[in-house]
Amino acid sequence: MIERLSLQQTIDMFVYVANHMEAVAARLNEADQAIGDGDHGEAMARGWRSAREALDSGEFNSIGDVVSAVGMRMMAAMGGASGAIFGTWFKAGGKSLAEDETFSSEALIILLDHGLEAVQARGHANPGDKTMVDALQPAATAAALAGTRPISEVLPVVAASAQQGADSTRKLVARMGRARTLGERSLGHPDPGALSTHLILQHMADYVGTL
Amino acid sequence: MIERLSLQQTIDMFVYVANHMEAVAARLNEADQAIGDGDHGEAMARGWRSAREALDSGEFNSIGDVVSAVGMRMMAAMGGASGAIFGTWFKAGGKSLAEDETFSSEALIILLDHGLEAVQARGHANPGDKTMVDALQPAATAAALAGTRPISEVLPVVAASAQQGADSTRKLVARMGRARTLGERSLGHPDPGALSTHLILQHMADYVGTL
Amino acid sequence: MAKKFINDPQNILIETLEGLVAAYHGRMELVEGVAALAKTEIPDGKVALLIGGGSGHEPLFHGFVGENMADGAACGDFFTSPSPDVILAATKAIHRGNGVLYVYGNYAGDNMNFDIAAELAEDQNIDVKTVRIWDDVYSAPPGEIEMRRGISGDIFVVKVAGAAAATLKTLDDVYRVTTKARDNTRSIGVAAAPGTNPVTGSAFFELAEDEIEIGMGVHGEPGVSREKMIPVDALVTRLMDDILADLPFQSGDRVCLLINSLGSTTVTEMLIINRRVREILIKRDIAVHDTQIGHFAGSQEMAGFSISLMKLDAELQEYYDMPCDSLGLTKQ
Amino acid sequence: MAKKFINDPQNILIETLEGLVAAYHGRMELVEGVAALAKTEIPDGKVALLIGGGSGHEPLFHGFVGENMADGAACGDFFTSPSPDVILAATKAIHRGNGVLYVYGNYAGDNMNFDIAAELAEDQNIDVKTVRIWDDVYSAPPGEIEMRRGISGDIFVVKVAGAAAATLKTLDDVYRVTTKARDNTRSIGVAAAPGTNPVTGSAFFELAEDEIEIGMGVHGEPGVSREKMIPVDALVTRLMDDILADLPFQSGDRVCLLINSLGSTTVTEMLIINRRVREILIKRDIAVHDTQIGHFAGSQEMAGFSISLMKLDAELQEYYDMPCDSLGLTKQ
Ligand SMILES: Nc1ncnc2c1ncn2[C@@H]1O[C@H](COP(=O)(O)OP(=O)(O)O)[C@@H](O)[C@H]1O
Ligand SMILES: Nc1ncnc2c1ncn2[C@@H]1O[C@H](COP(=O)(O)OP(=O)(O)O)[C@@H](O)[C@H]1O
Ligand SMILES: [Mg+2]
Ligand SMILES: [Mg+2]
Ligand SMILES: [Mg+2]
Ligand SMILES: [Mg+2]
Repeated sequence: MIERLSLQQTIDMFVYVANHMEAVAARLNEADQAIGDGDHGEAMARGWRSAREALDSGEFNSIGDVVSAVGMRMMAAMGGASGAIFGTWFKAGGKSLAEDETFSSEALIILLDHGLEAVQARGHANPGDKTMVDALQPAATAAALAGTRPISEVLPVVAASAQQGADSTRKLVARMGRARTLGERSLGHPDPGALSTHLILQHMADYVGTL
Repeated sequence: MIERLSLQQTIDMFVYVANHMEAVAARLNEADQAIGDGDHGEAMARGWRSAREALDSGEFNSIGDVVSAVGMRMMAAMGGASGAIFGTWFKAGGKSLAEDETFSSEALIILLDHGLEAVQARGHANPGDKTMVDALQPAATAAALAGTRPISEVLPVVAASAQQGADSTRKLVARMGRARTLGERSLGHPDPGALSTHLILQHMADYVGTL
Repeated sequence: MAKKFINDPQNILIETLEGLVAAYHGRMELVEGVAALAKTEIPDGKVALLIGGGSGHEPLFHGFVGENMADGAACGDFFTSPSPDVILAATKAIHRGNGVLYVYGNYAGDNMNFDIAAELAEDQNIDVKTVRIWDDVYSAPPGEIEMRRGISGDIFVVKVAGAAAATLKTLDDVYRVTTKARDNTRSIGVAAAPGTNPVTGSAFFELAEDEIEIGMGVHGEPGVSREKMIPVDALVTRLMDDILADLPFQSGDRVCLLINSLGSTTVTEMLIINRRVREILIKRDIAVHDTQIGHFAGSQEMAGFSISLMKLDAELQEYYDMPCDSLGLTKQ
Repeated sequence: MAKKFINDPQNILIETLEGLVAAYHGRMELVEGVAALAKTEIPDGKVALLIGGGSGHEPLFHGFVGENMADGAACGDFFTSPSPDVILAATKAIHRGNGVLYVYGNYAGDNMNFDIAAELAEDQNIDVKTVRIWDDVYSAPPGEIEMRRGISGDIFVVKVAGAAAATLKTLDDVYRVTTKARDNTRSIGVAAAPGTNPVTGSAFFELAEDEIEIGMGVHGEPGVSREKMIPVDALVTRLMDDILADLPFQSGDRVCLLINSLGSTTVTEMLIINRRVREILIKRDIAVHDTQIGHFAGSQEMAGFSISLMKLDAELQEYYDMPCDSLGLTKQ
């Protein structure tokens, strides 16, 4: 049972995520091929590769610094809708955590809550529009419900909620992004950004599981 | 045995040629595909179709008029190398026969001789360059040798010489026209214009055979 | 997999931009450190025009930087919008103290990235205004025009914006004229065969031997219907019905006409298309002020074409008629 | 079989020409009864410039009629030279009492048909002179330059001829300048995939998945060698070695550069090619005065490109720099 992560562990956690996100690129590309332009895995890989460079070389004074660095690198390296959306998530989360020196469940709640808010302000997607919001929003809710339990207990629950959310996008008709023009034809396919939202949270949980 | 053709028979002969040249278009296209751009049959068909229109509707005072009309129509309707070459053949031949009212072996000699001369002046091809000259030249020689025998005897001999000439182009490396750039690769394929030269003369002979 | 004349696929964008800069003979340069271009001579106090978007549609967008055209371009990776830092760097490179107009196609990725850049620019006291181009009639119904994509109508909007930005004194005025050009422009497109992604080598989509897709987007986004190939006159008749009804364009209107190849569709075909378009416009009593035919906004070697119309008033015509010089469009 | 946006294949040429005339807004018209075009306003006493050739290479040739470009074009069927009557009718339509210069690509069919027309024109007291373009380095050795084909170098020669014919007073002078432009122009090309004949629907030739043909002509005439596809920088290096050695172009020379798509090769690819061409020219100390990149002389949707260089002297540069306006080339 791990209550909270140190600054170094937080860095290590995102390095772990970065390594694993590169490995799932083909799967995410495939998902994006079905209802988008097939580059989401490539974009994620590019973003996390760049984030890892920052994590490897940077000096960080708070976990907010770490999260912001991830967000800034994703935004700069990815381009496209997902660069803006995922970059916004982590940049907004990092800004709110600029004073924190450990990654606790409270920090996770803030990362998800403030991130979600910023993502929705930027992209105007609501739950049900078939975007990553359909994974991020249930994750944020689950984190809030799990409250102040240790990070090693909260993260798996949050990841599971994100997975459920991502799964649920199969039944949605896209109303945002490239998939919108597909209309009914988007049914049956999950949203790629929702998949990667789950995978990011899943790998965060997995990392904590290795400790 | 037919000594010479009347004006009407001369017209009918070229109508007969026109009808039959359209029918061999695919074969000539194929030959041109091997060493040219694959349109020789198309061009011949276009030229003879137009010639037949002129033959069907025109007023003719001499066999030269008939032959000239064929040449003018071929030149105008075909374009390309063959329009210029075959048009030149018949225009030059027609000009030299402007006074003749029947198509005799003498007329044939003139058609081939003066035609060949004009074709060579226009296109600068010599025997052995792998062009229609390699069929027209032996045809002209054969006609001159057959001399004043009846047209029904001379035409088959002339056609056979043209055929031999056309056949012989298989063994030649092209030095003129589109096939030139092929060099050695033109070996083994007959020259399409030589084939049609033979076919024109062959159909003239065949027509006379039907009388 | 189409054989492409490229080197390492990862270097396509930077090599494209270097090739473009070379073609401009000193009139354009790379913005340090990012995939963006700027004209070398932009007068102080000029309202600056920045365009941009994903690459792979060349000459769109970066080929429309030039004299009386855009001052700079922010370039994304293949079919991907540029990121905010690229856009911001380009903004700073062309800003001359009098604001910057962003003009680009209306795609979620571009919208968000340019918006973020605009906010960052405002933080640095650079005035930014934005005109998103949404000319693609088939991509959303008229009531949801802000959901439509930008396609070859981009060229008309950038042309007018470039002339206005070279002439007018304030960002607000350039914005107003550009918005009018956007609002007066409509396009329709059709695809017959996919292009291939030069990075991955795979085709964008599949279409049967005898099928075309009406309204397909320039990244392979689906259109309104998949149909059997028909003679082009009949196809154009149907497309023109739809574009003319949309603005709507009406009897007595005066328009600029653009016929664009999506890639492998030839000038021969575009001329045949133009013939039919003009027959139809004559019948509808719509006058054509100018015609542009060529490769303006492609999708690699996709087979297909798009038709764009911009309805003119005296002001738009004045800016349209100004000479311009760029890789993608030159007018005397 | 490529899906083409056409109607009855038999009507391609006439519909193309009608579409072209429509795009010129009254500045060009069809010559009565034949497949030929003429500008509507040609001043009396002007030396007239007639270009022409087979169709299917659009915008070459008829797309280069225009202001300070050709006065008329004689158009043949698909990949077939025009016949003498078409050429003669076009000649008469543009003749203004001061002679007509024929400029066209050096192909047996074109040569003979234009020569016949020239003789017929002389019979009618029209002075004609002829410049045949033979820029394709790979189509014959330097010693047999008159056997070479005309490819995209046509554009430079027609550009200079058009400017000279708009300026100079005598056919002899226009002929002299045009001949110099021709003699100073060299091109090289490479094909990666065939186009299809829109009339028959069949491909022009076959090439394996990983093969290219160096020097292939624009009708599919064979080139110098069939090779494996290699990265484009290496390919361009080899092509540039051959073109530079041919004239030869030398250190200190000043050239115009044209990079031409044969059809489906994209602007993206041409920009990458341009980047490498310029690297090489810089290394050789050859200055580039102007760069043209686009679809100038195609072979339907053939994949491939050609590079043309014209070496300038003061006189050629003067004519090259004159503004011009046509479908295929517009210069400010
Ligand atoms: N407005 C939006 N709000 C939230 N998420 C969005 C929005 N637009 C797109 N996305 C997310 O981005 C994902 C697509 O990312 P990606 O394929 O990398 O970008 P692009 O669409 O530019 O190719 C979608 O699956 C979706 O989850
Ligand atoms: N200079 C020439 N002299 C004589 N015949 C020629 C010459 N050039 C071409 N030909 C003939 O024309 C034929 C090709 O005709 P065709 O395919 O219709 O024209 P194109 O070569 O313009 O496509 C050749 O097979 C050859 O017999
Ligand atoms: Mg995508
Ligand atoms: Mg042929
Ligand atoms: Mg994308
Ligand atoms: Mg031919």
